[in-house]
Amino acid sequence: MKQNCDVLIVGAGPAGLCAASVFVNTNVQVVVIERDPFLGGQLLKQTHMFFGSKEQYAGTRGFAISDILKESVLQAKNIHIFTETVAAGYYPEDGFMLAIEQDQTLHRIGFKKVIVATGASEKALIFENNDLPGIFGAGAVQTLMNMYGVAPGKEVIMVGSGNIGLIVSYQLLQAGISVKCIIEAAPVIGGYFVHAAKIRRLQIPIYTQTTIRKAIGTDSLEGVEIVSLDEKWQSIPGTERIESCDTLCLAVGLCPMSELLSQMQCETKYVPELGGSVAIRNHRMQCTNKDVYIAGDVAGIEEASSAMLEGYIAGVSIAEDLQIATPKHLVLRENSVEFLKAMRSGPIGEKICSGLKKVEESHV
Amino acid sequence: MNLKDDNTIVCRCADVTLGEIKEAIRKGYTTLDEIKRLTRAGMGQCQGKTCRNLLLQIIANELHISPTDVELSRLRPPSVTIPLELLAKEDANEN
Amino acid sequence: MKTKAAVVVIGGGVIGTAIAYELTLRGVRDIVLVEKNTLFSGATARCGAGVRQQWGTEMNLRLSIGSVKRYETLAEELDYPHGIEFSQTGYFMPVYTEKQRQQFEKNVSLQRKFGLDVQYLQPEECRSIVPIVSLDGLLGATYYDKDGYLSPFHTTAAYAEAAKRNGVCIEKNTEVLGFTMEKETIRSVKTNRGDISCDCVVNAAGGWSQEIAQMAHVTLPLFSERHQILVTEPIEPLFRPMVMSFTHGFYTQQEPNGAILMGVGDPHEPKGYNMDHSYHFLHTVASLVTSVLPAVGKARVVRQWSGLYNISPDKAPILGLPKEVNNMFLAVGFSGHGFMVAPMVSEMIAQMITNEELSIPEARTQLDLGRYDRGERIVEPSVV
Amino acid sequence: MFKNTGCLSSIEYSSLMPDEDRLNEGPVAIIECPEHIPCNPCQQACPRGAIQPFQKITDLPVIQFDLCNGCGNCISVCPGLAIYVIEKNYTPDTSLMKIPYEMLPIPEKNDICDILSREGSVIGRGRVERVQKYAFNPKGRVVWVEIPKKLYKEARNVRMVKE
Amino acid sequence: MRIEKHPILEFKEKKKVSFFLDGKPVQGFEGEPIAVALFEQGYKNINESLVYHRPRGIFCCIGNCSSCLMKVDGIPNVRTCTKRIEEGMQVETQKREP
Repeated sequence: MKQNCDVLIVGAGPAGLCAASVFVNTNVQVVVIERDPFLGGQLLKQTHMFFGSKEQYAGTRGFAISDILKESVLQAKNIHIFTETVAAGYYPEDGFMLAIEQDQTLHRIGFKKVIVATGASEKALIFENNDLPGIFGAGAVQTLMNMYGVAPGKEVIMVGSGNIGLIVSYQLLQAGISVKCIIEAAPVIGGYFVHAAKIRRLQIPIYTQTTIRKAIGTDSLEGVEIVSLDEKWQSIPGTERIESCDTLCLAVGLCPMSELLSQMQCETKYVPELGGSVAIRNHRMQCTNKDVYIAGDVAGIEEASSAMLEGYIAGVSIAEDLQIATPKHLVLRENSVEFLKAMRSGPIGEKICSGLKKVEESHV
Repeated sequence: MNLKDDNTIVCRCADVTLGEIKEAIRKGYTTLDEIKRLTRAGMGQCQGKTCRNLLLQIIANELHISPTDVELSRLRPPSVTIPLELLAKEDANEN
Repeated sequence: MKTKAAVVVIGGGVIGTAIAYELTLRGVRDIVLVEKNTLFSGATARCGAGVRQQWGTEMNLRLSIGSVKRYETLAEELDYPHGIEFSQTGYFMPVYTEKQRQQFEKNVSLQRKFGLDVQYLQPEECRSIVPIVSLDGLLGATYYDKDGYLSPFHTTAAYAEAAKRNGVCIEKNTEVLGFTMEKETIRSVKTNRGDISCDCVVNAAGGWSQEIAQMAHVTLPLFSERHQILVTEPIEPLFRPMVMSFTHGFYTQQEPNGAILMGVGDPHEPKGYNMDHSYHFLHTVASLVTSVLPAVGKARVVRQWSGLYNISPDKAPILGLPKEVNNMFLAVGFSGHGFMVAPMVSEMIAQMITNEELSIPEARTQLDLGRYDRGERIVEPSVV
Repeated sequence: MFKNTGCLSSIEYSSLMPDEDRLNEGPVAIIECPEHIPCNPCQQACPRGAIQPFQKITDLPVIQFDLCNGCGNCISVCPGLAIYVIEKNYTPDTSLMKIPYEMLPIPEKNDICDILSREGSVIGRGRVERVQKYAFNPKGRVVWVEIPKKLYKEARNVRMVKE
Repeated sequence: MRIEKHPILEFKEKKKVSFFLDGKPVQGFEGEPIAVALFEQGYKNINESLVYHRPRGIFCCIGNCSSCLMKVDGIPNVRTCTKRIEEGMQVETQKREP
């Protein structure tokens, strides 16, 4: 099927939904494509309350935020949403985004402007037998457990003490699944103290300076061998020990899904602080291909609240390009820019800010 | 990262091991593209979504450089697989 | 980087690396190979990698037969333990028109004269070779089981590593910017990493060979043209040989791991250096290939890419010196089938440089650039 | 220190608590949120203005213990479950702890529970006094637990012992 | 194993759907992806790797990786962590050529 729209939004997570919400009550024809059967992206899998301010639904649980965000967008007649539809590629000569719905229907979607809000994928880790069944990405564990109500296993070891590792450990405990320990290669816990404290006071140990050497098992995971690391990140001989478990959950970071941006000839750069390859953009979230905007984790790994704010900024900037921006729109963007700045102002935002410096163009 | 065990699988689509990748780097094939072409790592069904980052890390580790200095390769479509019969069915000129 | 060499080879594809290696076999060791990108990054990396011997002219037959013979033992010769993955699973070339049938029969009798046991299959025999072929409109096919394909990457790496062991300096990320000339002679090659003075130059720059020649004020009658390929996910074995249809303009092959590779020529493709990907290609090749091999429709496309054909007026290579420059050896204009003739071509370029007799002596007068001025062409009836 | 262990040490958590005089006076909220997270619902939730206004959203919450009456509104809005209330002198022998609780089994009045420290060690037994629910946070509960008075500093969590 | 009770989430009772794994009848809930339903029924190992025939199961569960590819109603290489089950569906493990 071939169709044209004014604005194509790839991804209906927090960033994509907020971007789409800008076009509610306008005449702009918007198409949103989302690869999951549901809207809200990873928010839907989050049982915890979110940080931030009231405007970003702080204190609301992730799945509830996604309900709020999709509400306005679902009602709008000018916003057409295709779920279970994946962007397959951008074809510059043919002038459209190719998308595939449920593995059965191809859509060729022409557009004036596009917002890429594809989010992130999970990083993997190298260790012996890392491909045994029973070893999951943390996202997979969340999907199994919180979307489908299926326990990933009986006894879990978590690798990584960033926020995701901590949150998913807590979610496992909520689901009644035992978490044996969290291991962390660094000398300090990566995530927020408050998340770590929640699981520590549930008696879950966090072993820092510890890494996984190998997974053990024939058809599926039966245990792991872990080892302590010295200050140079080298294994300390004699500290190897075997822990039994049927599930290993890898929470070792996220990586922006920037394939489409590369296809659309947006200049990208590898920025470790932002999780991987991200597009160069200006403060309007516009890429070097001026028809392309980004928002959310694809622009650099951060929190859902920043994804939402970036979604508003990208949406309003396109509204401006299409010459339909209202004063209200501009206020929304101004506020979003201010909020973002404020959120990134503390010590936790330092890393993001130093990463952003490398990819933010100073000019429009 | 434990980089000692050469039998560790890095690209799970094509079962490419750490040893094969280190061998390619040792022979002077130090870009993602060269390693991909010689070892098939990242050429499989997921198109590097799982191993791309690992490859970057391994290259950086082996060459003692920062991952930011590893040359990135161009990512070709499609980003997801498409059955050929679907493409054949679709009329490219229909409006 | 060295500033002086006997020979500077321009181009790190299969042709350039093979020439460098062949030169070392003939005692020339003072060689610098410059490649603007990385090894096997241009047309070599993007080719379909098939090698066929079913050609319709003597010259192409001799080039390809000699090359296949060499490929059969090349990994051992180059001491490349991984191997070059040469797999002789044959080429199956279906026939759909009477005119084609006559041409193919003529080709087969010529091919048989060269000792190739090419079969002409009747429609009902075709399925014994390609069980999934559609019989719709099929009048027959030719099939030769010693054709096949091999890894362009490993082949190039094998040549490059052997050349290196024999003393060749390979300089990656080194782009040729121009030449210092003295009358009709190139004295040095200017690159982004410095100049290299030399006795002679080999132009094996693939899609960019006309631009390199122009730097020495030689205008080659060549142009570059995008050709696209896609590959599917591995699926169960469906067919063994390369299937190549002149009627449809496609070729397709299932690799040992089960992935199916396919490409198609586009008669409307403009000349130039565009290496983007198009949906038009995706749709076209999918329609054409599934019309001939319907079972392939289940396979999923995993990646598409494009590369440049470097096309000559008669779609045959141009080898040797141009009249304007006395030390730039051309190994250009392969028109999409350079990889399959690389062993013979590289051998002959090395022979030219070292003043030996050529393995195919007629190549000196039949494949030189001057043939176009003389109004002589290789008229190959069988190219995609 | 807490970045290595995920637990506040006794020095660290003691420094976040009011002095003994204030603890003896009546219920009071304690905020264990030491990291400048961009987050402010607690400040907005306090009906008495006991949590100092934020200059920036990344400010640390600072509670003025003399204005706090231990109502616990801030407990239920805190995304980090970082706030709890202690009423040291609940009875002559017991203290009352109000904590956020999101685990199974769901506590009910008079249920017996293990009392856990910041490290998750079982340090005693307690009794559920009340389970508070909030309309805006339907699944989140604030549980009031009566604990032995000697544990008023170490206690930080509970686990239900019922089936 | 199903999570029966959860302090925060509610898992509503859903319609059962029957389908086949290598000819054997199996069950899952409506709307569930194939791999999830199989995992819940105890089938962790549902695929084997291309070269070394290593056992593979769910890894990313969002259709990114290649761990859970199976043949579904005759179509090979279906990402079963996102493809939802349908009544009577024939799901087969893909044994690779030795």
